[in-house]
Order: sequence, then structure tokens, then C-alpha cells
Amino acid sequence: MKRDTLLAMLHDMLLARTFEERAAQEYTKGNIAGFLHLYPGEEAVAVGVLHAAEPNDYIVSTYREHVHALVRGVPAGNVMAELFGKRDGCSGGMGGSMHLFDSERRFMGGYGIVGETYPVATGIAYSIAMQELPEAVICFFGDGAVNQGTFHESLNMAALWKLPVLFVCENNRYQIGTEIHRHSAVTEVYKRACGYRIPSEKVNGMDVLAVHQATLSALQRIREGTGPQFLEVETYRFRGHSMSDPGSYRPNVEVQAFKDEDPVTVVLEESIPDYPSESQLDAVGRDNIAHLTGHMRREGYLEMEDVERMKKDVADIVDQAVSFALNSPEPDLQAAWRALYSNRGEEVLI
Amino acid sequence: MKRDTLLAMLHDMLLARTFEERAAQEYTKGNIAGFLHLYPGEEAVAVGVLHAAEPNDYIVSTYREHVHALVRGVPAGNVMAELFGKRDGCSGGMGGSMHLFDSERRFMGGYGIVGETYPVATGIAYSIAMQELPEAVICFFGDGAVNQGTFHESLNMAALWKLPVLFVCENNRYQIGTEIHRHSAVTEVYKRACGYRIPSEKVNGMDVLAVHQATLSALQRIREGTGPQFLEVETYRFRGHSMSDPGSYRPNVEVQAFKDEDPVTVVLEESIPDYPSESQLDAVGRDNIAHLTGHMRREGYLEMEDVERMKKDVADIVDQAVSFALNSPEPDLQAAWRALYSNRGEEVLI
Amino acid sequence: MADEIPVWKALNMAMDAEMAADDSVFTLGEDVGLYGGSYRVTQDLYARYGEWRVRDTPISEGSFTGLAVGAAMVGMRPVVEIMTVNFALLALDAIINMAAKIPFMSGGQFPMPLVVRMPGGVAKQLAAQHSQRLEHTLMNVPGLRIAVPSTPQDAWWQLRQAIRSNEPVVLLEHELLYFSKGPLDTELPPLPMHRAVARRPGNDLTIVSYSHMANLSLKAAERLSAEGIDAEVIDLRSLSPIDWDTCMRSIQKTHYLLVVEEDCGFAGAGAEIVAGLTKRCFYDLDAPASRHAGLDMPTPYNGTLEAASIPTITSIVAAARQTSGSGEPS
Amino acid sequence: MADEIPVWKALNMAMDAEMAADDSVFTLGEDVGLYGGSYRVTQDLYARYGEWRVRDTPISEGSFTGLAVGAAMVGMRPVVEIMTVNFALLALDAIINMAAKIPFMSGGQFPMPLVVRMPGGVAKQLAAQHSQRLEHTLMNVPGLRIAVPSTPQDAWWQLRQAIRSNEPVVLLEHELLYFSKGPLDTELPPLPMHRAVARRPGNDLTIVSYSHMANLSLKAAERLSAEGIDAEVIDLRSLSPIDWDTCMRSIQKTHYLLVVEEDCGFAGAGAEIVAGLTKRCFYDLDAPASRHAGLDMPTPYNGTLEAASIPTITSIVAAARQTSGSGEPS
Ligand SMILES: Cc1ncc(C[n+]2csc(CCOP(=O)(O)OP(=O)(O)O)c2C)c(N)n1
Ligand SMILES: Cc1ncc(C[n+]2csc(CCOP(=O)(O)OP(=O)(O)O)c2C)c(N)n1
Ligand SMILES: [Mg+2]
Ligand SMILES: [Mg+2]
Repeated sequence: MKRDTLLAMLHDMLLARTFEERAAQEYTKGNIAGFLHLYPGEEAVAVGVLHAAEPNDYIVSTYREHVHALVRGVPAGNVMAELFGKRDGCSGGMGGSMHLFDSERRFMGGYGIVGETYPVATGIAYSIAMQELPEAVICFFGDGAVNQGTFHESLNMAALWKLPVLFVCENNRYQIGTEIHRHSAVTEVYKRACGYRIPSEKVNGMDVLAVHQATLSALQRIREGTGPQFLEVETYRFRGHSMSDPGSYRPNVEVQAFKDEDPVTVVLEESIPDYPSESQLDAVGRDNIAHLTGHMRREGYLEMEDVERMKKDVADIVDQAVSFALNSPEPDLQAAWRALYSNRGEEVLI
Repeated sequence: MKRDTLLAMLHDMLLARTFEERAAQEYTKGNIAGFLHLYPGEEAVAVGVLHAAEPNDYIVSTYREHVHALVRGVPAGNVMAELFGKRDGCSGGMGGSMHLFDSERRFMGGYGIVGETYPVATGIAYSIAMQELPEAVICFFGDGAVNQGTFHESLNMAALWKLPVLFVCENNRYQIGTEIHRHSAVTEVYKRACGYRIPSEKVNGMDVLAVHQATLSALQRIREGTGPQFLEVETYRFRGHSMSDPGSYRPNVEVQAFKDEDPVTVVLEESIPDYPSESQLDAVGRDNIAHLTGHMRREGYLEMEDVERMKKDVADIVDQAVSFALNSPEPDLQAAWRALYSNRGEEVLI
Repeated sequence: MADEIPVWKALNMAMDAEMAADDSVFTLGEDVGLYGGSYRVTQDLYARYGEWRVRDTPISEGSFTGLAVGAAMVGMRPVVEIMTVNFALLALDAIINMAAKIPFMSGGQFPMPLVVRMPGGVAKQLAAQHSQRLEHTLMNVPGLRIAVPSTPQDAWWQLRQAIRSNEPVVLLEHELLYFSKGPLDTELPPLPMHRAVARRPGNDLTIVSYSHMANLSLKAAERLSAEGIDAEVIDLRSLSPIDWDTCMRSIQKTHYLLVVEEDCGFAGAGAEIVAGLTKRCFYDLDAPASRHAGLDMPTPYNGTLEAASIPTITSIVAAARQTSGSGEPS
Repeated sequence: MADEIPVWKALNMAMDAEMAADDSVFTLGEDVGLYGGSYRVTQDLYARYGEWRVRDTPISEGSFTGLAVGAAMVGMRPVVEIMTVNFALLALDAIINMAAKIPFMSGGQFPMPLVVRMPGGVAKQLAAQHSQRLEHTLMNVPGLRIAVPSTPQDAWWQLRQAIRSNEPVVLLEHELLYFSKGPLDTELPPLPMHRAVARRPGNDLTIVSYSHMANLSLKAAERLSAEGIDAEVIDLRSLSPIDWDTCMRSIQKTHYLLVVEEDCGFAGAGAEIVAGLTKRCFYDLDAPASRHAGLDMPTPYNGTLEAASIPTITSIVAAARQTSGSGEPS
């Protein structure tokens, strides 16, 4: 893979982590309110998947979608401003953290009701198929979301009509405090696509390259007209479900075990040339992200300076995003009415 | 199998057919109104399944449930009176054809909204499991109903908590006018239970003995505590979806092909000793009901007189049911209010 | 001269006209295609426009309505047929939480040219689960518009207007109206989609109603006129927004208001109509506004009880008499 | 002497008391078990009663509510927690078409001792999808009862009464109330579950409200009293049935009515309250009854706009002034 691609992925993963940790701080400061669901630990999913998408593809996401929006190219300032509820937010301050939208980038929204992403994605795909366009839709959802009725209904329709949707399950093993074996009779999520004869695959979500490769192949099959595809991406969230959740239902040792294979910190540590050593790197085994940096270093792609520059870059981006959000004005009530009636135009109703 | 059991099954199949054809007549006469969904062609399913159930088991059914109620033992007069909307109807005239209930016989209702039977059955089973009772719940639904979200949600919960439910899909290949390959991405319904790891089997619904045997084994497994079981029973309805549907979306040849293996008429014809001959009988092949009568005749279980008597019996039962329904008074508005507030008792609300 | 055609046919022609005019219009629902629609509204469209534009769906109301929401966001003009309003309870998340909120939540970035057609109302002994009424639920949803046509002429135009609108519109079609006939003049220009009309002028009493009940109210008004009570009958044609002005003008003239609705009275559509008009016309009213509504009871299957559970011409006459002060005191 | 405890604790104690008293009581919902409930209402119950009686569910609102319906039919007393009212749109078929209709449709053969608890209302910047209000939808369902406790004392008794009732009861719990404290005297006998109470006596104006808004109305009444307006504040405590008598008695005394509600005004709960009371008290009212309600707009995320979209103490004071004729004309 090209050096630029790899560096771009690393950049986005670092940006994602920095952005989210800063959002947590801003929440504590009172600049952000409501529910705030953060993404640390899962960066390799968004980055691996979305770097494989074309600009004409559509993205449909959940309430844990800041990073999907960022990686899709929504400027960090507009995302942060939306979290702040400001006028320059990507939803004009009306949607907030759970409802980021950007029509220009075909970012079709964050949805707060679990299970809504399936029908929205299926509908966009229906429109694509009807017009025989070469586009695809990427539909994100969690492991808990798999048990919502719309999963079943939408996957059946998508398969029946061979619609161009890539279903991506971000399996972080928890539905808030309920672990997967307590919410699903079948815990291998990818197997649940079999009821609809949708080709399905499990991918290691700590390995951005594996995620990227699996997505590329799935999108390729979709564009060849074989219909929907399904990816189960195994990942983990380091934080609680949202800012109001201490996450005390998970044993510390479990959280630590996953942190040890954190895609971002591993990349960072690995990129410091002398630590760990090549041999240490090779021994990591389970952490496939290490393979990325290993690979990058062997190819001479990754230098200490790159990483330092990148860290500084993303810190700057996030700082600027926060200033931008702080300085953005509040929307007024007229703006809210305009948003509500945005589709009315000159129409005379009565 | 015992002669009495076989005769009882034959009796119920004949009663079912006669009752339903008479209901159609009464509908045409104006004694029955609303939606009337009839069962001819599918008798072997209700009879095979319900003859395997214990009195303490619970039955949950759909809007096409007259025969389930009859076979479960609800007197034909009370069923017919309900179709007539009369006071002696098994739901007091409040429910009609789609909402037959009989708490005494644990007949937990006919439901008109497709997909409601799953959660009701699952809930009754939850209560059984919680109390560790040796009972089971039988949940009926059609092939079209499989695509409702509640199928997915309920089967997952039933499997997760190992609840004692037998899910029985009456696959007559049509969802009103939509044939199964146009409503389901996977047309082998039994395979759709795999997403929940529920043991699942396909049975020939024209063969009452096969249905009976499969049900007995499934109920046996349920009582041993293995959790829910799933049967797909392949069958066919000879009539339109309801009285208002001419069924013109189905090719005549298809309807005729299934009529040729009609469980009831075959039983009747076979039971006339000289026609068709033993060899003709053996040649029928696909019609497994013929094997039943063949079996019964070889065992000396079935005589011409039996069948004649039985035909007369069921005709009498149905005649009496109609007179009973005609003579039953109409419920008054007080009865309706009483039904609505039946659970209020002496409670002081305000 | 306008031909007399049934409401279903007017809707069918409206669908056809809009589908012919605009490739982005498509319809979906259970048995809308090969079968031609339970109430024939989509008859012949399958042959004419093919399966992608006339799509038979599985029984998955929540998701196929949500699918239409997704399609509308990218500029398609889906017309969902929910086979009957009774199944719409399964699609309310898509209608309320998605269709009505996405344009707002996104700060106005997405169109929502979605139409959801729902046959409904109390028909003939379909029992409690198949006689659900959802007016009030849908009215309370900002961002949603609701049309309730009662004639072929209105059905024709209101469906076309709904399809052309970029906002989500629910069409509540009464099952008993599909086969009732009336004139359709396709050359007549449309009224604004949500304008109410006085179907019959009168001076003694204003009857405000909609859909099937507006027709019954008209018949009741004829009977009342024989008794010397001259009722003005207003057909709302729309439940959201409500054309208050047309109603107010009438009340300023008659000083009495009766609202006739088929849904359950308690917290039904009539609650808003009465509350809204009493507030606006308090000093014009010579007596409290009345509601004549369905009983607060699930619909009984028994035919006599079913009839007793909703307004009839006779009961409307009685209610009007009482409202206008000409009846026995209650 | 009664202790001061938060509403969540009163509900938690009520659950515990009923579960201890009756083995057929069980609760289910997302994270009610190991996690202890999003708002702590089921805290410690999992350890005390085990997983069968305190059941963590998958995200399957339609089916786990339907599951509770089935269990209630065979005499269990399920208490469903729908994590928030916003997800109840997915469970409306189970609540409306099943729970509320089965006793009726079966001619009265089955009990339905079902309780559905739903935290809801506009909390703090949860945005449009998480600020849904369903009062009106549920009120229009015959066969369903709705309690809206606003104090720990009411929460304690109304939940217990709901569990003991054989009819289906929905408890709408306001998210902003869970951590508000008040006295709980477990020795005090209960009021009838649906009886309204005058929280503050007054002579100039009747304010009818419920849940969180009843508390704000009380605070507004204190401010009003400083201005010389003596408002009576009635907390309905129940939206179905409504205790009309308590309200009527008050209006007969004050001659002015203001209804304060947090849901969207158009076709909200207030429509029925105003229509029902205007009909009953038309000749007692010296001015049209007013509604002070949420704007007809999905809830904006932005905090300032969110606050502007629903009544506040200040806006209630203004609305009361105007209703009682003491304010600027509108
Ligand atoms: C229909 C619905 N039910 C419940 C909730 C509350 N809720 C929000 S997120 C969540 C857990 C979702 O888990 P999962 O799908 O695994 O996604 P994750 O949060 O782990 O990314 C729940 C129960 C909701 N938003 N919508
Ligand atoms: C939720 C819902 N959607 C639609 C309908 C209308 N409807 C009644 S029966 C039926 C077809 C059901 O087909 P299937 O499950 O195969 O049962 P069958 O009638 O063949 O026995 C439909 C669409 C309904 N009753 N409920
Ligand atoms: Mg998860
Ligand atoms: Mg079928």
C-alpha cells in the first residue's frame, strides 16, 4: 500500500483520538451537554472502512459518529461546533452530538434511535439501484443494534432486491452495560447475516489494514452488482458508553487487555524508532496494528519526525476546532423555524 | 399409532374442512362480516401439531385461526357464534373471526397484526420458565410473518433464555398475493432460525402424521429443557387469502397441483374401499396423507362406515354450530363496557 | 363536465399522473404491485412502471417506511402505502422520529418528499385491531402534514400535491370512501392543499368534520334543514395544519360549534379542534363547543355495537340539535 | 416524620416492596439488571431477586414489551422499563394493539396487570429524537391508564398501585424529576391513583398541570402571589382517566384556566384538558382557557433554544398574567 495512504490513516486515527478526548474535556467544562458517546479504541474501524469509500458513496451512522464524520471529511471545526450547539455546527446546532449531518459529503446522519440506520441506508441504496448508479452505502451499527427488528427487516429487503449496502457492525461487545453473550443468542455477529444469504465476514477491528482491505473487497463486490455485504468488525471502546457511564460493569482487567492492543497508542509507541524493538514488535501477535507500523517502518515510511509532526498537526486542528466552536454564534429561534420548514419554499398551504 | 388417535385426527380434519366451507357460505349470506381467512388445504398442520400438545400447553395463533381453536377443543358452536358476533361467541362477540380466545383451553388468541404472536408466545413461555413448569407454548405464524421485526427480536430472546416455545411456520408460500420468493431473501424458512441457533426442521404439511411426529419430538426436546424449537410446515391454502380475495395472482395449475394432494379429500377418496385401488394408492407418492389412509386401511382401522359416520357427524356438528350461533343473542353495549373494564373490579380510580 | 368516479380511481389516476410526470416518484407497500393494491389504488401501475417503481414489500412496515425516508433524503419521491393505518403503529418511529425530524435535526439540509398513504377508519366489522385511528398521534408531530380527502376531487389533487411537496405528508384515506363516487374534473385548478371548505352553507350551527364523517355530517345537515336547523358543514380536508380562518368565519356567523369525528373522543382530533376554536372564538360562541366522537372503547366486532360506537347520521342530527340549543337538554 | 428522598429512590423502594410481596412481579428492560437501571430505579434488585425477576433485555422494545403482555395474560405482573419514552414508538403496537385491546377483544377473559415505565420529557440537550413526548398518543387509547407522578410520595404509591392493578398502566416519569427530592412517608395511606390534587390553593386563576411542569407551575404561583395574583395549582397526577371534578371545583372558584404542558401544544395533552374543562365549565369561565405548551417544533439541541421551546417559570408567570387578565393583551 502507498505510503501516503498509510500516513493518512495514521493521521486520521490520531485526529480521532485527540478530538474525542478533547470533546470529553469540553463536556466536563460545560461546553457540550446532552449525551456524548465517544469512540476511543474503535478508530481503526472508522478509518479502515471510510478510507476505502469513494466520495460518491453514502455514509449512515449512529449516535457514536463524530469520528465517522471527521474521517469522512467533515471539518473538525464544524463537528466541534455542532457538539457545542453552535450556528456553524454541521447541523446548525439543531442536532448535536448524536445528529451530525453533512449532505455535501454524503454523510447522511447520526441517528439516536438504535436500529434506524438500517432502513435509511437501505432506502438510499434503493434509490441508487433504481437509477443504476455505481454508488454504495455504508451502514454502521453496534452489536446491540443487531437485535432491533429493523436489522432483520432491512437486511431481508436489501438482500431480496440486491441493494448496494455494506453493513458494518462495530462489535465492541457491549450494549451499554450488557455484554454480548447476555443480549444475543448467537454472539458471532457475522453469522446472523446468514438468515438473509448476505456474504459476511469477521475482521479484526484493531487492525486498520485488515479493515481497509475487507472493506475494499466488499465494496468491489457491491459495485459488481452482487448485492449487500456484511462485515463484523471486532473492536472495543475504552471509555464508558457515554460521558454519564463510568463503565463499572466491565472488569478492569478486560479494559486493560484491550487497551494493550489499542490501535492508536500502539501506532504511536511503535513509531518511536527504538522502542519497542523490531523483535518486540514481531512478538506482539494479537495486536495487528503493530503490523502496520512495523510494515511502515520496514518500508521506510514512518520516521520519528512524521509522527511528531502529525501529533502536532492534529493537536492544532483540534485546538482550532474548539476556538472555532467557541467563537461561533448561537443559532436563534428563527433559524430553528427555518430548519423545520426548510422544505416548504414558496408553497401555499392554506 | 393407535387407531383412536388416527380416527380422531381424521375427524378433526373433516370437521375443519366442513366448518370452514360452511363459514364461507354464512359469509355470503351475510351472517358473518369483516375479514374471514379460511384454512382449507392446511388442516394437516393444525391437526398434526395440536394433537401432539398437552392440555396444559398454550396456543397462540393468527387471524387464520378458526381451525386451531376447533382442534384445540373450543366447541364449534362457540367458534361459529364468534364469527357471527354473538354473545355466546368464544370472545363474547367482541373479537370476531380474527380474535378467538378461550382462556380455559389456554387458547391465547388470534392476533390480527402480523407478527404479534411471537412476543405473546415468548412472554407466556417466560412465565413458564420463571416458574419452572413443565408446560410449553405453541406459536403459529405464516411465511409472510417471518419478515416482521418481532420474529427476529422474539426468537433471539427465546433462544437466549431457553424458553419453552415451539415456533410453527405455516408456510403456504404466499403473503396474500406475494409469493415467497418475492418476500423473502431466503425461501427455506427453517433456515432462518439459524440466526438464533434454534433447532429447526422442515416438515411436509400435507402429511398429518409427519407433522404430528415432528411436533411430538420438538415438544419432547422443549420439555427436556433445551429451549425453543422451530418447525417449518409446508402447506397450501386452496382459497384466496380471505373472502375478499379471488386469489387471481396464482396460476390455476398451481392451485390444482396442490389440490391433488389435499389432505382431506384424499383421505375421503381413499376411504372408499374400491376407489382408488391399493396400487393406485401406493402410486400417489407425493401425497403423504394417502399413506395415512393406506396405513389405516392396511391395519384395518378404516371402514367405509367409519368415514360415512364421521362425515355425518361433522356435518351435524357444523349444522348445530350454525343454529347455535343464529340463536345466540347479540351482546349489548353494557357487555362491551364490561369487557373493556373486566380487570377493574372494585378498584377506586379517582 | 366532470365524470363520476370512485375515490380509489381518483387516487389511482393521481398516482399515474405523477409517476408519468416524474421518474423519481415510486410507490411501495404490501401487494401494491402484482396484486394491484388492497383497495386498487395502485392498479395497473406495476405493468406500466415496473417493479422498481411499484415495489411489493415483505411485511416489514417499520423498515419499508424507513427505507422510503432514506430514499426521500436523496431526492426520490416515495409514496408508501401502509396497507391499513392499523399497521402504522409499527412504522411510527420512521414517521415521527425520522421523517418528521431529519430536516430539522440536520439544520435543514435534506428534503423529505415522502408521502405515506394509509387506508383507515372504522370500516365494516374489522374488529378492534383493524379499526385503529391515529389522527391525534400524527397531529402532535411537528414537521408532519396530514391530508384527509373526502371526495374524488380532493383525493385527486391532494395526493398530487402531497407527492409534489418536499415535506412529509400523511394521507389518511377512509376505507369506506374508496368505492363512493363523485365528480372529478381534472381541469379544475386545485385549492391549497390544507384549505378547509364549507361543503354546505348555513346560519344556525357550524359542523366541523373531516373525511367520511364530513360526508355523514352533510347528510345530517339535510335532515336538520327539514327540522328548520340550518347547519353549515365544514370539511377540514387537512388535520395539520388546520385552516382556522375558515372555521372562525363560520362560527362568527352561526355562534354554535359541533365537531364530528370518528376517532375516540378522549384526546382525539376533536380535542384540538374544539380547544383551538374555543380559544379563537370564545366570545362568539353562544354555547360550549361540542364534540360528537367515537366512544372511548376499542371497536367491537359485533355489527350493531360497532355502529353504536361511532357517529351515524342519526346521532349527528341529535348532537347538532342539542348543540344548537334545539334539542332536549343533556 | 417523612424523610426527604429523590424520586428515583421512591420508585426503587416501591419496586422492592412489590417484588418482595408478590413473586409474580418481575421487571425487564435494557440494563435494568447488572447495571441497575439508567436512572437507578432498579438498583440492587438484580442481586436481590435474580435474573429471572430482573431481566436485562436486548434492544428489542417491540418484542420485550409484547413479551410482558403475554406474561401478563397468564397472571404475571411484569414491569417493563422502556429505557426512555423515545423508544416507546417501537413498542406502541404492543401497548396499543395488544395490551389495551386483548382484555376487550377476548370479551374480558384475560387480566392485563402490565406496567410500562417510561422516563421522558425534555431533559438537558438530548436533542429531537430523545425529547419525544407521547402523552396525547397514549391518552387516546381506551383501556390504558396513565399516571404522571411529580413527587416521591406519588411516585411511591402510584407505582405500587400500578403494579397491583389488573389493567395496563403506563407510568410517565420525567427525567428531570429523578434526582429532585421530597418527603416520603410510607405510612401515609394512598390517594386513589388517578385523583388530582390542588398543590396550592388560590382564588384568582386555576393552573392545571402535571409532572415536572406542575412543579414549575407551583414555583410560578409563588412569584405570581408576589404580584397579587393568587393562583391555584392543580397537579393532575393522571392523564387517563382525568379527574375532572377536582379541576371543575377550582374553576368554579377562580373563573380562569391556564393549562401548562411540556409537550407540543398542537393536539397535545392540553387540548383534551382545555376542551374537556371548557365544555364542563363554559359558563364559569370569564375568559377563554389558555394553553401554555411546548412549541410545535422538534426539540433543538442548542441549550438556549431548547429552553425557549418549553415553558419555564418565567414564561408560566407571563402566561398566567395574561390568562387572568392582568397582563398585556396578546
Ligand atoms: C431503540 C433504542 N433503544 C435504546 C436506546 C438506548 N441506547 C443507546 S445506545 C444503546 C446501546 C447500543 O449498543 P450497540 O449497538 O452495541 O452500540 P455501541 O453503543 O456499543 O456503539 C442503547 C441501549 C436507543 N438509543 N434506542
Ligand atoms: C403488520 C401487518 N401488516 C399487514 C397486515 C395485512 N395482512 C394480513 S395477512 C397478511 C399476509 C400474511 O401472510 P402469511 O404470514 O404468510 O400468513 P397467511 O395469510 O398466508 O396464513 C397481510 C399482509 C397485517 N395484518 N399486519
Ligand atoms: Mg456495542
Ligand atoms: Mg402465507
